[in-house]
Amino acid sequence: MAELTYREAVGAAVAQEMRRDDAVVFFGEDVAAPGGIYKATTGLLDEFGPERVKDTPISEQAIVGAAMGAAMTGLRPVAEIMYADFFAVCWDLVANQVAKTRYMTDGQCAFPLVLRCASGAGLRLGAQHSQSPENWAMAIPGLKVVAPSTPADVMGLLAASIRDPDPVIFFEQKSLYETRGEVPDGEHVEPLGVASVVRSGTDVTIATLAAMVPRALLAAETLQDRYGVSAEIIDLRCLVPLDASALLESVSRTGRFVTVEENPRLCGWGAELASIVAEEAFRALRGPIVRVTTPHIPLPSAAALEDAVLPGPDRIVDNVKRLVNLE
Amino acid sequence: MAELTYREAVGAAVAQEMRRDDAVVFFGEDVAAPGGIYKATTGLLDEFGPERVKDTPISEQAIVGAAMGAAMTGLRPVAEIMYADFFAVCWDLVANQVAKTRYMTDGQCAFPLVLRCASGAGLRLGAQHSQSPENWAMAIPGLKVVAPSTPADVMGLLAASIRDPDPVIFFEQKSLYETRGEVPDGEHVEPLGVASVVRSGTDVTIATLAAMVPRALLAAETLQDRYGVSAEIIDLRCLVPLDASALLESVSRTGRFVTVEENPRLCGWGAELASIVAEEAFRALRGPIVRVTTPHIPLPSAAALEDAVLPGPDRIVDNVKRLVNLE
Amino acid sequence: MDTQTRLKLYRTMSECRALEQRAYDVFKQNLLNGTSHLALGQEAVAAGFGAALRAEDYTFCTYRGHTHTYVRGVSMTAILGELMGRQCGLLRGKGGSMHLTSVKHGMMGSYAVVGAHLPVAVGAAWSAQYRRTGQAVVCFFGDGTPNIGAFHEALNLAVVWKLPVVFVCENNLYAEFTPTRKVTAVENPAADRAPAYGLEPILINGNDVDVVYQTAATALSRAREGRPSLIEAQTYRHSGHSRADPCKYRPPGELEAWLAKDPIPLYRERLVSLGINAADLEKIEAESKAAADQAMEEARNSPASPADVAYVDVWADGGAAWRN
Amino acid sequence: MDTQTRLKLYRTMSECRALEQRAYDVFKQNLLNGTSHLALGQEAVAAGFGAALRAEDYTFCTYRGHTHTYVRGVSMTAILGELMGRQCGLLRGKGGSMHLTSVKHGMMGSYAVVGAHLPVAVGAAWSAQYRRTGQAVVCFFGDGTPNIGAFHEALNLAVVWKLPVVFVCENNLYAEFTPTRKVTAVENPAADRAPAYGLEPILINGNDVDVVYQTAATALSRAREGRPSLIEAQTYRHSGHSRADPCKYRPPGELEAWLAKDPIPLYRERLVSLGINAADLEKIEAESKAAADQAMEEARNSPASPADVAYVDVWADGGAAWRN
Ligand SMILES: Cc1ncc(C[n+]2csc(CCOP(=O)(O)OP(=O)(O)O)c2C)c(N)n1
Ligand SMILES: Cc1ncc(C[n+]2csc(CCOP(=O)(O)OP(=O)(O)O)c2C)c(N)n1
Ligand SMILES: [Mg+2]
Ligand SMILES: [Mg+2]
Repeated sequence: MAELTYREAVGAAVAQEMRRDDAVVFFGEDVAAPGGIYKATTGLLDEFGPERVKDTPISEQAIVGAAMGAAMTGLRPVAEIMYADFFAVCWDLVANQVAKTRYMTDGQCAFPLVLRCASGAGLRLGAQHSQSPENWAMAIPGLKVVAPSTPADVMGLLAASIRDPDPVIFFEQKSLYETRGEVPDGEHVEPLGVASVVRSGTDVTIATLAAMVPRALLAAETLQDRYGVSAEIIDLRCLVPLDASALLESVSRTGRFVTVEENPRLCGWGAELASIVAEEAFRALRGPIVRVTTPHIPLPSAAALEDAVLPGPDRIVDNVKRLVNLE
Repeated sequence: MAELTYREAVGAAVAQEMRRDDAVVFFGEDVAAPGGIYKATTGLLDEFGPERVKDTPISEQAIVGAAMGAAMTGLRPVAEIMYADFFAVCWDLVANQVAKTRYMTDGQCAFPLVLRCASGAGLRLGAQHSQSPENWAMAIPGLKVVAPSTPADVMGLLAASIRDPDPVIFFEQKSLYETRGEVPDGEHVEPLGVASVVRSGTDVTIATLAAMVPRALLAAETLQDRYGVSAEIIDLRCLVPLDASALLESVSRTGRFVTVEENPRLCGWGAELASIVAEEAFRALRGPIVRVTTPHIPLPSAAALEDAVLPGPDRIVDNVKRLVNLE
Repeated sequence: MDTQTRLKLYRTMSECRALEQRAYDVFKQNLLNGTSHLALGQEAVAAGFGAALRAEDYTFCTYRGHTHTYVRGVSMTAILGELMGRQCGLLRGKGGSMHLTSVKHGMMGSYAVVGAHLPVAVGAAWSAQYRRTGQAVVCFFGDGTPNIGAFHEALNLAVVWKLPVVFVCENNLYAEFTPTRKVTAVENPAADRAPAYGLEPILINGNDVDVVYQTAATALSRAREGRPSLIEAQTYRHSGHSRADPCKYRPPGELEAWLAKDPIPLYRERLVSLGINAADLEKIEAESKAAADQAMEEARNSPASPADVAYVDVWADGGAAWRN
Repeated sequence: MDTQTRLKLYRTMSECRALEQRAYDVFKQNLLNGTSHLALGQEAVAAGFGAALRAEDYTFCTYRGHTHTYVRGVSMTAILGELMGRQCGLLRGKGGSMHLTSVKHGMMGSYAVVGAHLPVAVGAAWSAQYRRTGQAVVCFFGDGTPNIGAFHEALNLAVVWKLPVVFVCENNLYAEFTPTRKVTAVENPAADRAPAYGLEPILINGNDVDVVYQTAATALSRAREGRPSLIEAQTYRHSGHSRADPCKYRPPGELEAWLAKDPIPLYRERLVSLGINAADLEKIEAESKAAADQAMEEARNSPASPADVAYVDVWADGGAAWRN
């Protein structure tokens, strides 16, 4: 086991797959010579050369288009969209072209490509550089959606995403880049679509992902220590494919379901999970389904304001307490 | 009362507001001289002249940008994005700029603009000209979202949207353009954020909008006539602001909640509604919450295929039957 | 140019014409699913490029893509069947007229969002370059398209990366119902912009199939050397933008003037003046019509696509499941 | 140009320099919320345009917008306070350095998604034209920006609609850490593209404030006649792209060469050679520094923005409610 940062795990996964398969190419803005603005891909240009690792102009539509055209003709491109927010400037290519063309052509081509991005809040970058738009991607049939919380998952799931024959939108939570964790030695690949129970519990199931995982874990400690409430924390890791059975199994035991989402409230992924649980585990539910999200507002920049609006351990604890007492 | 088509109601609303307020301008691709590809805006150029009614190049980013810049400097632009699917080519302007700039600037400017579009399936136009992406807009804080089902609502809600001081995304379901209905004489404006109970019932609450409203009504007839189930149908009309209290009040009486959505399943607006009901009306629920949606697939083009995948009266009936029997 | 090539160009244009006429019948006979966009009058572009392309090259085109699909080798039956949503349809009804694609013929798709395919063509060209296959890419679009952002990004990247791609603007004067010159800052929407990407402006008569063929051949070999091109071919669509468009936006006399420049009679005259027997040409036309008629019959007789095809091939595993 | 204008230009450049130096201190002293992008070295562009604009005109700029905001009349305290997320901040911490906006000063926003503001500037110009106010719009952006689609769409529409807008590309050679020439098909990313929109190429020395001022004045009066312009001003940022960028991508000697072309000493020399007293200029510099120091003090002493401001002004009614 080596200890890597979340940031290093990104580069390690791309390098692992590039070594394994010549069809893997990597490109984006400032990713080659500069090694990425978060320095996640330093060294790739040196190791794999300028034909496989390329800097692009500020042209996100061209980047995604290039990935799509390359994927449908035999390559396995990995492209970086610098910030998740910038999917908005190339959303047609992502949501209308990449996602739908396999279906529209009756399965004539596959699109084995990965679009990775820096996502989420925590760096006080304001409303246009801090979004967590996993739900934008989840809403589009034809896209797989991955959002890891640990270095090991970054490595294993990014490798799997690169090997996957379908388009994957890979969300790296930027406030986690400096976090460290053990990563298995040797080739590391984890299957997509398997959630991880990061803490077992009996009173409430909390589904979450990425930077909200450590916050939910902190909340679980408090809930246990102060209130004797035993929370099971599920790190979803993937939203598509979704490990619905892990959720349903957990709720069937705990009888209570809470989501913790970084995105603004409306149509967040938690709503989808809530609707699955409300349909399929209704009889197991002992109380309302509660969603803890950023309120339905753009994100403010200042540290004090950003901290106030994002879900934190306290808000999670309060909501779970409210849920438990409600009965 | 005059009888108008849904299509005519669009033009009538824009004309009504342009007569009333010189600050209202209207523009888009093929909307002026040609009167719109669905002929919804024929006659506006003749009445209001080329300074107020303008054809644009195929430049959706420029269209939305122009609307934004005009709105923040004193105009009330109404712009057409020809198909709702094409919001994807200008999504940054819509979701990152128009929606968030008021908040980011601490309220220094307002954005009284309307982006109207032809949305939805029914015309066999395939995966890129048939989407119902109300949920894309609903997910973005700072956007109001309107999706009418009748000519009277088109007229009243489009007028209200034009007068509204905030950005409104106005979805016109294109298969409804030829439908007819009574529209009140004289100035007609209806408030945003008020749902309409289009059929009262006691056994189940069905929330829906746009082209799914007539289908839900047909289903309700069958449910009543064949199975003695009394369905209450709520035409949401607006998703933001959302008339949550109308929903909750209805569910408190019926104890059952179903959504009927044209969009593909994941993160549809129905998921948000389901999560609200599962949190706030949990104690009233007598059974699971059920969502009837298009499956999570892109839309096929052929008539037989499109008809197979869209929610229709039969599928609604089956789901409600299942829900009622489940107890 | 040798006679054989010329006869082939003539035959292809005739076939394209006959195909588009039958496609119009699909609409008139109420057999059309959704919409369709005909290229009647623009056949010289499809035929000229079709003849210059190698089998392994890639084509990307728009919703106005029946003829571009046909010239790559796709059968008329598969095309007409797709318009009708039949089992014999190229995409079994899942795409419709606007999305004709046949990967095995190098026809990498018809794209229905204006401009979207230009960046995708760049990607395919990059892949060809990377894989050193010698393949080239041709990407067709209309005169309204150079005003959209994706055009601009694609052209720049293609030049920066020195890709084997030829961009072809078919300037038929209109974007839907709006004359392109009314909404465009320059006179020739593509050619006048070539220098903005360090490219030479190439403005050709898109109704002269010899010119198209030769321009295509030159551009394709330049592409294979890593030098992309942007070609503007001036032409005209005889039909409406789509379906039942009555073309009220046309100034009087415009259609007639362009009918006088119809690429097919124009080429027939040239071939006759070059000594080719008029009867041979009439035979080609008759055969083209017969082929299209037969395809029309076949497509009509093909059953509607069964509903279960709607639920497959979202994912590469063939399925549509998003959860376990 | 009269001495008063020149002294004003000198003063503005000095103040911008002092402001940016304090802004860098905000970062170094760990008082920065998020990121900031300095325009050290580029002050002549902001000062030249600032002096040529009328009070009622509109400015649109990028995340590199401290100086463009300052020259429209916004206080240094409000700018520095915003960087620190303080109550005195221009946006009370809701926008941060990247979104400085002051509508009452005609500063219509700093935009953080590359290219997004160009279409918005078009809309403001259209509004000015429609309302017949005689206002003009200036829209600033960098050399990496002409490669994004929004640039292209905005330029075309501005020309087609004959709008009162001046687009200004500040070419500082880099887009973040990538030399723009490596990813751009033409040498001068904006000027070489002006003809693609029917515009005359305008390439100026962006470090010569007299040139900037005069070019701005000409372009603004042309704009008011309905003739838009695209100007490329060649300049250089002395500092990194943002925050702590060590600028490893710079070839040796490049920074030094540009420091020798620093707009402020350059202009100081010119003014002295025109007979202005060096002591007067030093006084201006001292006053500029003092003003920036005082603003820094004020901003530091301002309390952090209270959390409740985070929940207001999503909507025009001042609130954030999305439901009843
Ligand atoms: C982004 C986008 N905007 C608008 C449309 C609607 N639309 C379809 S075809 C068309 C006109 C295209 O004109 P042109 O590029 O000249 O091609 P032509 O149809 O003449 O072949 C428009 C505006 C679209 N499909 N995509
Ligand atoms: C659409 C988009 N892509 C990428 C970025 C990230 N980004 C921020 S600044 C920048 C470089 C811009 O360079 P330039 O236009 O030359 O302006 P400068 O920073 O030099 O003033 C990039 C790529 C962004 N903000 N928006
Ligand atoms: Mg055209
Ligand atoms: Mg730059």
